[in-house]
Amino acid sequence: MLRLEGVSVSIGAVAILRGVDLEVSAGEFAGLIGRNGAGKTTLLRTIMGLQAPASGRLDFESQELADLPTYRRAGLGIGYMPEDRRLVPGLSAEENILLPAWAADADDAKVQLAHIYNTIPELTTLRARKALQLSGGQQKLVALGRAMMAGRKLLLLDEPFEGVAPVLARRLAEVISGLRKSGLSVILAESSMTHAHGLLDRVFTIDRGSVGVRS
Amino acid sequence: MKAAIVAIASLVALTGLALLSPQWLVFMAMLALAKGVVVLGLLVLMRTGLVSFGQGLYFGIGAYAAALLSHHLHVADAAVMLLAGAAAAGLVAALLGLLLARYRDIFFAMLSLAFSMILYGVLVKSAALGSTDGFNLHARTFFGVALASGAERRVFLIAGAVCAVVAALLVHRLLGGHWGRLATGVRDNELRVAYLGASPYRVVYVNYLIAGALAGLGGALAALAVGHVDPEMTYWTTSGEFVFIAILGGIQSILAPFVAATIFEALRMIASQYAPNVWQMSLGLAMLTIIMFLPAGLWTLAERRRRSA
Amino acid sequence: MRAVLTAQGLQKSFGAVRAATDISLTFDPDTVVSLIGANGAGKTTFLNMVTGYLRPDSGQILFGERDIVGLSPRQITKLGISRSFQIPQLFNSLSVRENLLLAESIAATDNPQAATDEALTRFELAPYAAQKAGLLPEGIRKLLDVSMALSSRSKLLLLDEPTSGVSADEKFAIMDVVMGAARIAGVTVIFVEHDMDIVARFAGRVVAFYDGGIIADGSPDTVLRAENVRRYVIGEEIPHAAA
Amino acid sequence: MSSILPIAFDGIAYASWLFLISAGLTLIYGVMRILNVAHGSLYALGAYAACSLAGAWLGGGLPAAGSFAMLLLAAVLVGSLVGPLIERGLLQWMYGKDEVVLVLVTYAVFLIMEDVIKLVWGVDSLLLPEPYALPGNFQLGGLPYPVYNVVLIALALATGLALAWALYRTRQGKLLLAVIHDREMSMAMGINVSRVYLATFAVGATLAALGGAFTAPTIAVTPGIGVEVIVLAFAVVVIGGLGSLGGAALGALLVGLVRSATVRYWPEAELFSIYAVMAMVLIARPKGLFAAQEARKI
Amino acid sequence: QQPLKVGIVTFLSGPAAGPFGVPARNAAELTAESLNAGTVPAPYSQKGFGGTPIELVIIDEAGGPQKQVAEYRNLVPRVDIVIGYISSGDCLAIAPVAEEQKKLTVLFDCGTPRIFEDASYKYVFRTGPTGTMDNVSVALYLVERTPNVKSIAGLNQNYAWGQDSWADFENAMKTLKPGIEVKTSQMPKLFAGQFGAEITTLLGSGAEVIHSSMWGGDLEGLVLQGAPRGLFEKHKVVLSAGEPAINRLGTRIPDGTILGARGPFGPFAPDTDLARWLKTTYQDRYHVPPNYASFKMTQAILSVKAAYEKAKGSGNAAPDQDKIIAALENLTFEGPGGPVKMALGKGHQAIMDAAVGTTKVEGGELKIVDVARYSADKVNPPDGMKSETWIKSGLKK
Ligand SMILES: Nc1ncnc2c1ncn2[C@@H]1O[C@H](COP(=O)(O)OP(=O)(O)OP(=O)(O)O)[C@@H](O)[C@H]1O
Ligand SMILES: Nc1ncnc2c1ncn2[C@@H]1O[C@H](COP(=O)(O)OP(=O)(O)OP(=O)(O)O)[C@@H](O)[C@H]1O
Ligand SMILES: [Mg+2]
Ligand SMILES: [Mg+2]
Repeated sequence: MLRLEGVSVSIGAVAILRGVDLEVSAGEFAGLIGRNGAGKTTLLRTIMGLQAPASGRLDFESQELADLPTYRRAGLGIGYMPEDRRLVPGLSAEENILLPAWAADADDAKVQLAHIYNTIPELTTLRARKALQLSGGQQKLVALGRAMMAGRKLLLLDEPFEGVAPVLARRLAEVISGLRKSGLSVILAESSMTHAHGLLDRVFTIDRGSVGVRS
Repeated sequence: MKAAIVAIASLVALTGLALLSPQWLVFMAMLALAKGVVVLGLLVLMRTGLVSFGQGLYFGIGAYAAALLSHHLHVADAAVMLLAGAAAAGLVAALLGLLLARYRDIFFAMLSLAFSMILYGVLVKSAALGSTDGFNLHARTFFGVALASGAERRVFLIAGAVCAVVAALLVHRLLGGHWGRLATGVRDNELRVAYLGASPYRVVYVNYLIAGALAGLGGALAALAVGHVDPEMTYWTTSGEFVFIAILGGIQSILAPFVAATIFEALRMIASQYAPNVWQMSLGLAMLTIIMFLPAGLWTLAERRRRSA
Repeated sequence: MRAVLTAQGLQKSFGAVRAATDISLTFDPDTVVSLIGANGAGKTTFLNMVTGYLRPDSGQILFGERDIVGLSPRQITKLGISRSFQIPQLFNSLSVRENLLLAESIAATDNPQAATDEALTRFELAPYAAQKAGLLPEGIRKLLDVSMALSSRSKLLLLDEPTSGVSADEKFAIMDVVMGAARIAGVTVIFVEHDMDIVARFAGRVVAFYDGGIIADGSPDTVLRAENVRRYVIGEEIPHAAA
Repeated sequence: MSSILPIAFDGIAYASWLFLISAGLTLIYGVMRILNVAHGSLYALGAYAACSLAGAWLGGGLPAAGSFAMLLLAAVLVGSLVGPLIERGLLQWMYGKDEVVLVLVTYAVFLIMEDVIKLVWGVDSLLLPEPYALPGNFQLGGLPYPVYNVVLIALALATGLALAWALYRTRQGKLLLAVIHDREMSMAMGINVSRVYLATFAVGATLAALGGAFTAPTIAVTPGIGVEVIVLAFAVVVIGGLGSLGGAALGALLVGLVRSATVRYWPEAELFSIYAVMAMVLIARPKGLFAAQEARKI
Repeated sequence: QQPLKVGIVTFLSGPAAGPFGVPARNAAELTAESLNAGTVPAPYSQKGFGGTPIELVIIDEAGGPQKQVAEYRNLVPRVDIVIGYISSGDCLAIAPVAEEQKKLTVLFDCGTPRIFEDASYKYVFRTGPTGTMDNVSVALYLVERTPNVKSIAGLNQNYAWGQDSWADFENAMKTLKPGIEVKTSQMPKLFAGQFGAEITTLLGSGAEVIHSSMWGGDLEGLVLQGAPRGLFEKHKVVLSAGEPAINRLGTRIPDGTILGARGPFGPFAPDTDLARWLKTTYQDRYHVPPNYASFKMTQAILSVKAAYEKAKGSGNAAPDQDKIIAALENLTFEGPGGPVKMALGKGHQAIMDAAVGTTKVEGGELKIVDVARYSADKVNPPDGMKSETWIKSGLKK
């Protein structure tokens, strides 16, 4: 489904990603594990189109991503949850979740919203609150919900468990593993396997911009 | 050390210019220097992330202070005028700064603009000061030494050069050290500055004061150069011009304001001489070109040269 | 022994949300206390009130003998309380070194340069020293944030999730560094944490928050095993879906 | 007592004019973070285009009432041609630069447009008095008032309500909020940010031109009419709170009323009135009447 | 033959370009060409200046005094004579620089009397009358026409020109009609363009007469906004510098408006060969009549020509600057508006007759009727006396 071949990214003169090869097939849960500064965020941003690759190929469902502007990638069903949450503070939690649907003018927004509330019941109590009031962890939940709204096919989750209380982290793991049913693919960036244990079909390791495979 | 060499070189060059070049060039250099000094102050302020659209207030105060000394109190000494200009502006900045240091972003910019426009209004209303027509001033001595007719502006240029170089050196030292980092800190994240135990308010206040005093000095220099003051000096378009020069130069270097002011004046002169009917358009196009190709200001030119050298 | 920090009956609401309902806590000198709790339980709010960022609706906060309610964050910092942040608060356009240097200089350290160099090594930030803070990876930002909090040589150190976002294999190392520094200087440390291994390892006392109130307070052993805490904070063990 | 009505009416009429020009400015600033100095040129361009179009219409002997449609058409034409030209041709390459640099860019555009206007229309004033005189006068407190001002007030009201509806009652408005807050994340959510910017700038430009077009019949359209407008509009926007439409409306009303009262009771102070209002509002509320909500930082 | 270079400074952009700057520039170009061709009527029929052709260097006056001083300094080395300046602020700032640069500089339009009342210059001349007489003459006219006038009000732009004009008018009226009541003095911002609230206040003020020294877009705006609301019917409106608006507004200026032209210019010009030449050639070339700014520019150029030729005498050598200056001092010469005497400011400041009239639309055209002329010394102070003192002390000789 998603295929990266020899993707390299540099910022200024610094090489951040070096010839990354990576493949995730439909319904597969892939982990991207690496230390701080290894390049996890950069890789996810590159897939999302927020960072331009210097070289290499990116394919999504055998469609070349390179010349597809970022906003069109969301339209392909790719959802992104950034590590630093980035909600729209003036909007309610629910509106934040709905934004991608509105942007795509999707007609099944209601259905998908109900599905999201179903999978993450904690969101139901937050739905009417302004994002700017939520605690750090609550914001993470909303950001996950929002990513699910756009990500009907592929979810890019950047450190979803960081800053989340253990009770919620477990729930999140449950939620994510529950997504399997809907046939989603997931790329999950984490610094360790602590929370991701048993969740992943395949694990990629990333170190100083180079990606390797760990079975 | 390097700064000192640049300073001495600039002084020598400017003195040479003052002594040898034709009158019109002396005048232009002096005007550029005056504006450069104002923009230098703006640079100090911009380090804290604040842009004042009201430096015309202090530019005007400096100019009027100098002019009033000459016109109403008959103190016609250029050195005294320069000092009075900077001091008067500094004093007002010390007062207004108490209020303005609380403001940020566009609100700071617009409130400072409001104050400058209020002074503009007062000047326009003062028939005794010539309203919008302003009035003329004459400096006849410098440190008590009588000036030969025709040589005044050459002397002023040297005096201006000394003021500017000293001011630039002081600012360079100030911003190069802890205070410069602190100001950047205020710009980046005030909350963290407060949580480290320093006062963002104080940083802004002090920088505002410096900017005000420098603008006053620039105003007095300009008044000496032009020989005339009028409320236009406090008008927002004047303040705007300073901001534009600042951005044109970029905020990386202490020399940038002077280089940018010179280029701005020269551009305007060339445009109005050779394209009197479309000088605004020419100026606008030149500015766009600079922004397009030298994104971090004119100073990038120098930087590029240095890197390739 | 006189308490370093005493909070008495703190209340704070945001509209209908009650972020602190009658919080009373006392912290003794030279202790290491961990605050745990569900997301949105009120941990950060508590730190915000102590540091003057938020003013409690009611209640009292004493730092030593002194009532600090109503003081500004800066004044409280000057009294000797420093903190790090859940979301790193950095000077984005300054380099890592300059960030630290600024912190050390404000703290009026004798030799800020040397102190900066030391901090760079201690937190393994040296490789990033010249990089602008705004361009750092998230985990490194966190490290820098924590290391800046430590520059103040304060009597009370508040850390909001110091290890979240930091690579798993470095979390312990960081806490070791922090604790080491704290022990030498005789600092009281209060840290918010979601990683129970870290809590168990470093905290001498654990306070569990839930829904604006305190549901458990005591030694790590007792608190982490408490029924409430297991239910609301840690979550019951759920068997992993067999992979 | 008898003077309250006239003061209020003059104040509201002036406020309507102010609102028309500030609404576009606050919109563009709110969404794109550009303090658009060229707003003044767009205002002037609207006025000039209105003179040309309505002048041609009237010169062709067509019914005078149709000149109102020409005013509208002029605004729309300027907004949809010049607005996108500036945005696509210039501004789109500048996003991400510092706010003050963008001010400089728009200032350069302003300078260029000043001369363009001069080259196209010359330096002589243009007059378009017919639409102003056409609807006649009505009496208020014993004094004659132009009905045209009522048209202006109605236009401002309609524009304000339409904008408010678009911004606060539609999904597009919420999407706009996302773009305002986080450009990058908006793209990742599937919002075509570049199109949003284009549309915003075009709408803002249309509003500026609308202000100019409907002012044209009351004034002599001369070079430089755009200069004064800029600071007035900035002042209103800042008084109201940046990016706030309601703020711009209230700010305009405040300035308009204070100005007309000043003219009546203390004419010498007219020059200061707007700045005094701005200073006073900011001293009381450092971020304007309606400050934007800020995200929780820690 | 090396032409004489004449620097011309006038507004080419901004709000003053339309009413003054460009008509003045047009007149300068027209006059220079005609002079070089030798087609100007006597006594100016000799080609160029004393046979030497002239060449113009034109720059824009926009940008404020500071910029003008810089421009002036740049201009000086490039030209032999400078003629220019509409704004009083620019004139004030330029005069001492001209003195320092020792360059003959002829101010052609600016109105403030302060230039030669507060200082004296060798190299600076002004060949147009000061603003004083504009307002003294309209006051005289007003009192002659309506001897029972009891109250006045003002609407003037809030800057030096507007304030001075109002002060002169107010003082002259107080001198002429002691006890006259001033109902209100409105001072809208320069270039405000919109005067809704001001007009309301004036309409409600009950003043019999409204004085305005507005010009350009502001003046046109005032007429456009005031006329439909009956401002001109309810009050006698005096436009002390209203003449240039005729070309723009035409019949839109309501009947009965009292109009001045800052001297006997435009429609007030005497019926001389010179005036007729200017009017017809200008009209032919630019398709509008010359306004007072055009007249004053031509007048300034001709003054220098007169002085140049007087200094040159019958000799062949070009006169040096000092000789031209000596010739220009106290010169009496014929301008397109009639005789001009360099009578004030030690022979550096011109005085002229004043003319005032009333508008009337006849046969679809705007006419100036009931024109009154005032001799130069009746509307100008004697040399050495300040205008303000003169007006306040009874307008006596
Ligand atoms: N804009 C930038 N300019 C320069 N360097 C950058 C920039 N963005 C990222 N980097 C560098 O790229 C490398 C990878 O960063 P990235 O944020 O992808 O790491 P990460 O694996 O997500 O780390 P973390 O776990 O801390 O979030 C880091 O060394 C970082 O300093
Ligand atoms: N400034 C604020 N405005 C409105 N509500 C707030 C504000 N600050 C905190 N809250 C609310 O107060 C509650 C407590 O928030 P707090 O940030 O203290 O939680 P926390 O325990 O730190 O959670 P986390 O572990 O997720 O950071 C939350 O429900 C939050 O939404
Ligand atoms: Mg990352
Ligand atoms: Mg928290």
